[in-house]
Amino acid sequence: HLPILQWEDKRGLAFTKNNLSYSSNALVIPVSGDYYVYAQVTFRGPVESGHKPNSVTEIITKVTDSYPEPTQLLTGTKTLSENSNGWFQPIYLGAVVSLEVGDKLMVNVSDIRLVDYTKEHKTFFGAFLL
Amino acid sequence: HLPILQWEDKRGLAFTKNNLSYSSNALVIPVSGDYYVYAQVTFRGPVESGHKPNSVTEIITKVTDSYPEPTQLLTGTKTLSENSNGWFQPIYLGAVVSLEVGDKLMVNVSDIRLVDYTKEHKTFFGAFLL
Amino acid sequence: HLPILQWEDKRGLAFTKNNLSYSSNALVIPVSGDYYVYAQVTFRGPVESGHKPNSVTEIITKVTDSYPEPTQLLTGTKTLSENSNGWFQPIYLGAVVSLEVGDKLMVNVSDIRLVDYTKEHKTFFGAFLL
Amino acid sequence: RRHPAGMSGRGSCPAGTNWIETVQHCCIPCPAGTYMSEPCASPGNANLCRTCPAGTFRTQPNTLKECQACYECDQQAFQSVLSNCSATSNVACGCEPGRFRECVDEHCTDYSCRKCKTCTGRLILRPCSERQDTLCDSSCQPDFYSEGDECRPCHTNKDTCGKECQQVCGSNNDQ
Amino acid sequence: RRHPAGMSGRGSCPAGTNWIETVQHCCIPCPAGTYMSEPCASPGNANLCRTCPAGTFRTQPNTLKECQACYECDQQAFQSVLSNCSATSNVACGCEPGRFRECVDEHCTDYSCRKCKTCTGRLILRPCSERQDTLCDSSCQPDFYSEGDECRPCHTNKDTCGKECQQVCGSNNDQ
Repeated sequence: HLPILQWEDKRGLAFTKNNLSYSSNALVIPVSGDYYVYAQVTFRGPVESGHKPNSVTEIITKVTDSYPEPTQLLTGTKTLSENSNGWFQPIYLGAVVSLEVGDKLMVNVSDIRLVDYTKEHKTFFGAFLL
Repeated sequence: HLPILQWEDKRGLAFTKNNLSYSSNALVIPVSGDYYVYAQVTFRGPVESGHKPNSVTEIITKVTDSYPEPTQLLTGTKTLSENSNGWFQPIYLGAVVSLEVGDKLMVNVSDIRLVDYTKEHKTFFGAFLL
Repeated sequence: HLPILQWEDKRGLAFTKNNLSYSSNALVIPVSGDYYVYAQVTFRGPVESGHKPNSVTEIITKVTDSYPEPTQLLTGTKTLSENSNGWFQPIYLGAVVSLEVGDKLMVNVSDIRLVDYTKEHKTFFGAFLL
Repeated sequence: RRHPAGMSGRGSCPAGTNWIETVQHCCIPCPAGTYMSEPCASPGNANLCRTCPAGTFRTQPNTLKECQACYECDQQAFQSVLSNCSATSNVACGCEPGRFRECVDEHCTDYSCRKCKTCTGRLILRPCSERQDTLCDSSCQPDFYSEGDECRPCHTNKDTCGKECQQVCGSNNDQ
Repeated sequence: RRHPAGMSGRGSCPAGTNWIETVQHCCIPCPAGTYMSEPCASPGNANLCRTCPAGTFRTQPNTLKECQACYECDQQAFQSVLSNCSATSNVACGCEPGRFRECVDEHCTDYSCRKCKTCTGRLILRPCSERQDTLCDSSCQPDFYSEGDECRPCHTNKDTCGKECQQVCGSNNDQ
């Protein structure tokens, strides 16, 4: 599977409330219902000189006790045409999904080295019950 | 007008409820109010070799009995700089709009051949009442 | 600081209600709580021939009486690989933020000359209380 | 509060059963190819399972209320169906004959189907396959001369036979 | 309703105090490096302020309920820490030695750290700095000849000494 992002859930702009909790890299759903789930990942490069990726992908996935495999809920894939010098590429995803209590939401990326984790307002992840 | 996308409204992650219904390619608004409307279309290419598009466009439109022409609510237009080999380009749109009962929401695209319809988590469309 | 965008708040698709008001380029928060805040800016070029930007940035900022400096809430930065002829680049941002009554929300951009303000459905800004 | 057999708090069901929130007890999951239409009435029993409707599938035993939507092969982008979607397996896609998969990232979740190289005037060292382009010999075959990165046949264009062509094809013309 | 001293409607607090919505009166802001854990009990007094937890900061006096999260330097993209985050100041980042900031826009809020040019065979007019690449002399130093936009040393490759090289290095070979 694709690498899973870790998140800050307390400091700065980050917060969790109404028992929507964050544990082991996942938002844990406290009550069944329809949620608007969203995430933005800012990708940036280059990292090591050799490594020249030609695309970036962000996927919001659901893990549930009722099924042994993760389910891909939302996916953003963008090919990169930037040349060698510095590049930035944000991908925003958001939609309504039906979730059950105990379901876990995570964000996977194609290459964790390309994620800009330096500023909380560039890469973020959240959900709210409708 | 630009081609209108067709949508799956029952199988997999797709669902409609609270009498927000889907018929002839449109979401039909059951009760007047402010809705958060959103859609993502993943575009991809190349398709036939000859056809080299230089941009892709996604538009969420409203059709209403009270006006003979569709109204463009949200538009995302992106020029393509990718060269000949495979490219992917997602466009996400979302905003609050005031809608009347009976209004129909649709998604138009600049070129239907460039739409990646292969996976439900790459191209999606929805709305919820605030 | 980066230039601040001005918005239309009455005509066409624009509206404010539930005393979420708009004054001097900012949405003013009427009641403390968690809001889903969003904005899309469509950037386009080229403008003057000489000016060849290599990136565009959109930032949603918060100004509050309780702190003398603006706080960056959401940021989208995209490098441009398009060559000289016409280009379009939409950036959408949206997330849940905790706001206090009286807080002001604004949208800053890296270069105001690159903003496509011509159509209300291409560049838009809004918020709703959860 | 001791739990009667089969009845246990969230997440601590006996092996081979899943906790069902709506009925607050554990049930035996539905087999692959089906979904849970109704949870078991009493703890530890089987659910009412229904076959996944056409166009959907479940590869694993589950207690889900719907099946996953099948992917579709991107025929417009020269993909072909290797195996159709069934109740227990997603569709499998590949590239049309004469094309190979050019992966967009290491995991090759997304790929485009590019035309295989034709080794005109060269030996084929490795034929085109689903995953790799044709590998052509770097040098031209007899009766061909190289121009740029192409191998051109000798006999066809006597008049435009430049230096390179003379060198290779020259001897043939004398016969 | 006349407001008692210190008590005034939203936005019209006496100088040096901020309106606190939750208690509907004005309080003296918490100093930089702290946040407002509890607003002042009676108008015009100081709040209960707590130091910003590790990894957060406030550069200004404030009546906010949390501190701002520190940025991080992008070590994977060759950035280095110029000064660590403290309770009163955000982290400051620069480029690793041998690299300079290539700004993504005029405000240089985002930048990538590119390798400094090495002026092999040329004079360094201006050394590489945090903000600017090395500036090399356009002409080659003595004992070097120019090929494309590079300066090559004379002595090393006598055999491949083309026309350009002969002109510059030729005289040396006769000695």
